[in-house]
Amino acid sequence: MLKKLKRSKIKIITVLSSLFLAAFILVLIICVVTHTTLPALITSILSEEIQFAIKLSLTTAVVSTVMCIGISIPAAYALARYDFFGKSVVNTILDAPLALPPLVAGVGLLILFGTTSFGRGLADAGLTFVFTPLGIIIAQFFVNVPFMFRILRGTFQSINPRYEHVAETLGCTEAQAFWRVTLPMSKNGLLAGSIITWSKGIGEFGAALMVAGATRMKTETLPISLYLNMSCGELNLAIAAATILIIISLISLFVFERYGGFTRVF
Amino acid sequence: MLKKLKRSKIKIITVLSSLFLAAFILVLIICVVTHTTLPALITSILSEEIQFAIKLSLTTAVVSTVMCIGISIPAAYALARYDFFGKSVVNTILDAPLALPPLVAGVGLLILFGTTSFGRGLADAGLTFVFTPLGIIIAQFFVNVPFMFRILRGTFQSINPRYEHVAETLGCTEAQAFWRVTLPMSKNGLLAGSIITWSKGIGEFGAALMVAGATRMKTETLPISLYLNMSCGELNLAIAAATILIIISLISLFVFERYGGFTRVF
Amino acid sequence: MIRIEHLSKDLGEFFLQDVTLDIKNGEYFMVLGPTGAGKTILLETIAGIYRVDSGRIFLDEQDITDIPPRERNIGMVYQDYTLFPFLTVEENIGFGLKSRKVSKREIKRRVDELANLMGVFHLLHRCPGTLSGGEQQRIAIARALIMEPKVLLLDEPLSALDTQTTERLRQELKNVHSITNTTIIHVTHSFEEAFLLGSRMAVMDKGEIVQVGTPNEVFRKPESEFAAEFLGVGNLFQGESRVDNDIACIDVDGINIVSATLKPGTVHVSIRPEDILVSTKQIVSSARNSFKGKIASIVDAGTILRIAVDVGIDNPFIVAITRQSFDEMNLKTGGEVYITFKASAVHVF
Amino acid sequence: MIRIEHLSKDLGEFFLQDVTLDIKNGEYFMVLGPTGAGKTILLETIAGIYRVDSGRIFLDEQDITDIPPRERNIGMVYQDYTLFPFLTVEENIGFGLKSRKVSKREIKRRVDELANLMGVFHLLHRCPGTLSGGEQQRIAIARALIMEPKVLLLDEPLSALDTQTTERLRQELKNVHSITNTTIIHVTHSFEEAFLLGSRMAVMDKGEIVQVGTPNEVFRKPESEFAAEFLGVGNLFQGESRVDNDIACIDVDGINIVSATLKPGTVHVSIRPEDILVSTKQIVSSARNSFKGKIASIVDAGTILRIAVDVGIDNPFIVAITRQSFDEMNLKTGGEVYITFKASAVHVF
Repeated sequence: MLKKLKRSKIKIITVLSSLFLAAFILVLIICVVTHTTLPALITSILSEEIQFAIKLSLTTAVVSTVMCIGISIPAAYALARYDFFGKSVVNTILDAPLALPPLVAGVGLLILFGTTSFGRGLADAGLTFVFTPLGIIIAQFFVNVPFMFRILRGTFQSINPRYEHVAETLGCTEAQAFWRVTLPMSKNGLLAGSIITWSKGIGEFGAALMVAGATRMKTETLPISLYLNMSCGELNLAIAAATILIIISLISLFVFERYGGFTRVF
Repeated sequence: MLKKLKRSKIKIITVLSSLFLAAFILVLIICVVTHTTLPALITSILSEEIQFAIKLSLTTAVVSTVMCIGISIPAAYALARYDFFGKSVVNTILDAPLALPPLVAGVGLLILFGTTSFGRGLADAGLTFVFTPLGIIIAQFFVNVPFMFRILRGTFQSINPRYEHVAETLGCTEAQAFWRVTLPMSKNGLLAGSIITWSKGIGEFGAALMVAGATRMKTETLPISLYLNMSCGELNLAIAAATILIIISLISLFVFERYGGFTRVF
Repeated sequence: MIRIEHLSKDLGEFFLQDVTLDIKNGEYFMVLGPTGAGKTILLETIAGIYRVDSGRIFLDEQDITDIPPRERNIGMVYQDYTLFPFLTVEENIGFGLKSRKVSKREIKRRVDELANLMGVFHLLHRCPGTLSGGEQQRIAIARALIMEPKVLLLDEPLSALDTQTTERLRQELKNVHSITNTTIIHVTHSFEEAFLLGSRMAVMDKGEIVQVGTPNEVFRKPESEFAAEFLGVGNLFQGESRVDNDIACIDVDGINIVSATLKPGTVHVSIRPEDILVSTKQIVSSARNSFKGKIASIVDAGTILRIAVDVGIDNPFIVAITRQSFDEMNLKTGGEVYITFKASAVHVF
Repeated sequence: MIRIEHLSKDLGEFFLQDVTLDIKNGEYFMVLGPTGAGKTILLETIAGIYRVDSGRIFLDEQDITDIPPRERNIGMVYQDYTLFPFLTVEENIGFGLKSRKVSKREIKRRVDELANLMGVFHLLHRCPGTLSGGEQQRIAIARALIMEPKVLLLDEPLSALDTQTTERLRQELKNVHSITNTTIIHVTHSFEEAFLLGSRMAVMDKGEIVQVGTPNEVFRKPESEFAAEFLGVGNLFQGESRVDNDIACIDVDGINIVSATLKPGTVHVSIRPEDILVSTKQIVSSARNSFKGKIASIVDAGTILRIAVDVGIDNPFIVAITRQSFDEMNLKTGGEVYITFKASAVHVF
């Protein structure tokens, strides 16, 4: 028995490392959710401010997710199915927001929509992004679109184009073949991609902060609310926002992994 | 020719979508780096404040990356090679920081190190995390460790354990076999993981802001500098910080993809 | 009916080179070739999935080279079935009629009809993922047939199935052909399949058609070394098999060949030239087949000689013997010899 | 020298069940079995990579069941070479000595020596990734041999190589064995290999040892249906081959067997029982081999009968014939018959 222990020393050490890391993460999450009492938490969650933040977060995240889906489906399809000039350059550029700090993306959006004639034109047309909920949406969109794109590209690549070929011999146009065959077959990937994009949208802070600012009851999403309330010591409200964010992110992670999302991202 | 065009309508639409998305990203990056003049940019970069931010960012990111490597190597090895009770639970917990908003992670760290007896104990021992550069390091570590872990787990899984077996018959202990065979064979994965962890560490904002705060010339990393200078209208300094961040992130992305990092992450 | 003129298409790994073919109305046309010969891409180009690089395709004298697949009325069945996994069998078969906006009732009627024809009626409410290969292939064929295509393209439809299912489906393909009278182009790498099903066949190699003709012609007179090699030139006959007392006796043009394969009815018989003995005197041995004949021709192929022995049936037996044997036995064209082979050497299909 | 007693190990897909073996000093011991028989896991358990579930392993009377691989002094060579890709050939071969903290000069000397023995001296500065399979396997063997192991374990060392390389490496393995006199346990699924290299062999199936003996014993007297089936019981002889005028003449205990395989020297010969004709009179035919003999025994196996014909050499020929032939020819034990087979039916190795 002693010999057995001795021989599996490396196993013991490495397994303990992984347990230690898992414990650290777990303790941290527990720290946050137990930092206030349950009644205080419920009162905070029901407060007008947190209610506003929840609604704003949910709606902006839904809209930005829909935008991500809308542009990612055709873009991912193009890169999964067709060869065209500049394809690899496009692929690389679409990866860039993955590496770019969200704060920098936010500054970029602020400059683009706040200082250029393009931005002023949009503002004149009624689309003001700077310091408005619209800005939150565009920030979430920009930071999350590469995730959606990569998941869908992987999904489309995994579908044999012969299904579309057969559909075309059965009376479909190319567009109908995509709509009636490829899209239903991409259901899981689309679901996994949507949930992670939505969840990441809700958690988005840096980019949204730059473009939309942190104005109470105006551009106050859950992360912004967490930030504002931490800053001014409203701990109960801050913990309420954090708890909701934790619940949302853990549920989405669970759904995402269930639909095999990670295998499709990269 | 007309017929040809008609038939490839779907190709044209989808390729245009991808080009549009790529153009959007490109324009945004260009917006940032061209927002100031080159002389002003150089002056700003050479300013004491930006120089401090660069140094602080580089050092904190290097330290946090080393910490990520240090814990991820044994943890990833355990999950790649061994079966143990609770393995799948550990795997899921280690994924959690991927979904958790960095701001929430920062609040968790703040509570853990700032309010618990564990944190006070560390502070008494000289390890103060709250509002210090140490806090920046722990924030970067927490947010980035799952990336490093996933990359290394994938790398170790791709190495046939027979290499270790042979090394053991050639006089190595298990630890030596790992050190002399598995680790050299993981070189590319380790390099890709380190560069992306380092780059993401440099760009980390939300978590660091919560734990370490935004104190000029004290906890002022590049993203914090960008944030502070945007807030008080020092546009030249802000653009300088943003430009450096863009350069770092794009170079790391390039190196990362070159070493096949993405194929190992998930 | 289908006329293909100088068709070329390059997809990198696979390609077609100057393919010209003429397929008649109602024909069961086989395309035989090894993996990578370009058989699938030929079908896909006929179906309209790829645009041609050059050449023309005509269907009933109409130039269809540039019209999209949905307007060609050509059905396609792939080797891997490609049933839509998210639809039931019923919805799979009715998929094409839905594209044509046929009424629900009419779709139901036609689906039932086709499902009956292909023997998958009891599966209509199942999902394709849970079905066997043979069932999936039947459904894929029904799904194509419901469109009443002028031409049905089959891409190695039997190659992923086990032997028993293959035999049953072969018979069903024959039936489908005779019932619907649809022109069928069937791609395969199995010589047996080409022989059993095809009224005519083409041999493909490296993107080119190397020979076209009836299976018998192609087999008897391969026009290229590739065809000869690929077809494994040997002794092939057709006959009537009677199974009796654990042995099959096959009547081929009046002579009786005994085989260990117990398959009754009209069959094909092949015997490898290396498996036949030649002797100048009758042999009494354990070998069950022995025939007297005349040497019709002798072909010297180096260390091996190929001797054609006419035993009074339509085609001579080909026998391969070593030079030493040849020299020792002093064989000459026109000389009388006996050929002998064991029942186990007789391959029946 | 190596004694394995009641060894069991369950790894899920692969397992060992109550394996008992006794391997002598300096023996070249073969382990033969189909894929999944547990051959690799047997070697790995002997090497100490897996801990046993139950049973004991002794090396030179010392119980090594619980000591780690590095203290066992047993070398292991895997089928896929597992050379360390980040080291040069020289560093690969010297890897083990570095673990033992041998001086650099001594390492260099020993590496050169082993590289010379295995004929890879010219490759010392190359990286393994660029080398052929045969070269990599030689290096893997050198890397194991440099440790002067008491036992060398070879896990299908020749199965990933082409025929020519296989033959050369077989010869080299023989040489290595006779030069170093290391005990070798060599796992294979090739019967030929077991016959050519092994002084003794074990047959494995489903994690169990089903038979142990000299290759000749195992082949002549398979003790289970599995062994008989797997070894393809038939006619196997050893003889001296002379190649003359495009034909090989093999002297087996005084009779001459003619073969189309032109391999001179001491060879093994096998002929499938189905390829041999039996007749009551001498046959004059294209078949190059014909011998007179007496029926030693008749075994009835249903529709097929196996007849042993003694032609005056050590082992009888086994001939398989159908029941019909048997009945017609009226064969009886002790009866005089002729056996005939073609030169192309003679498999030489």
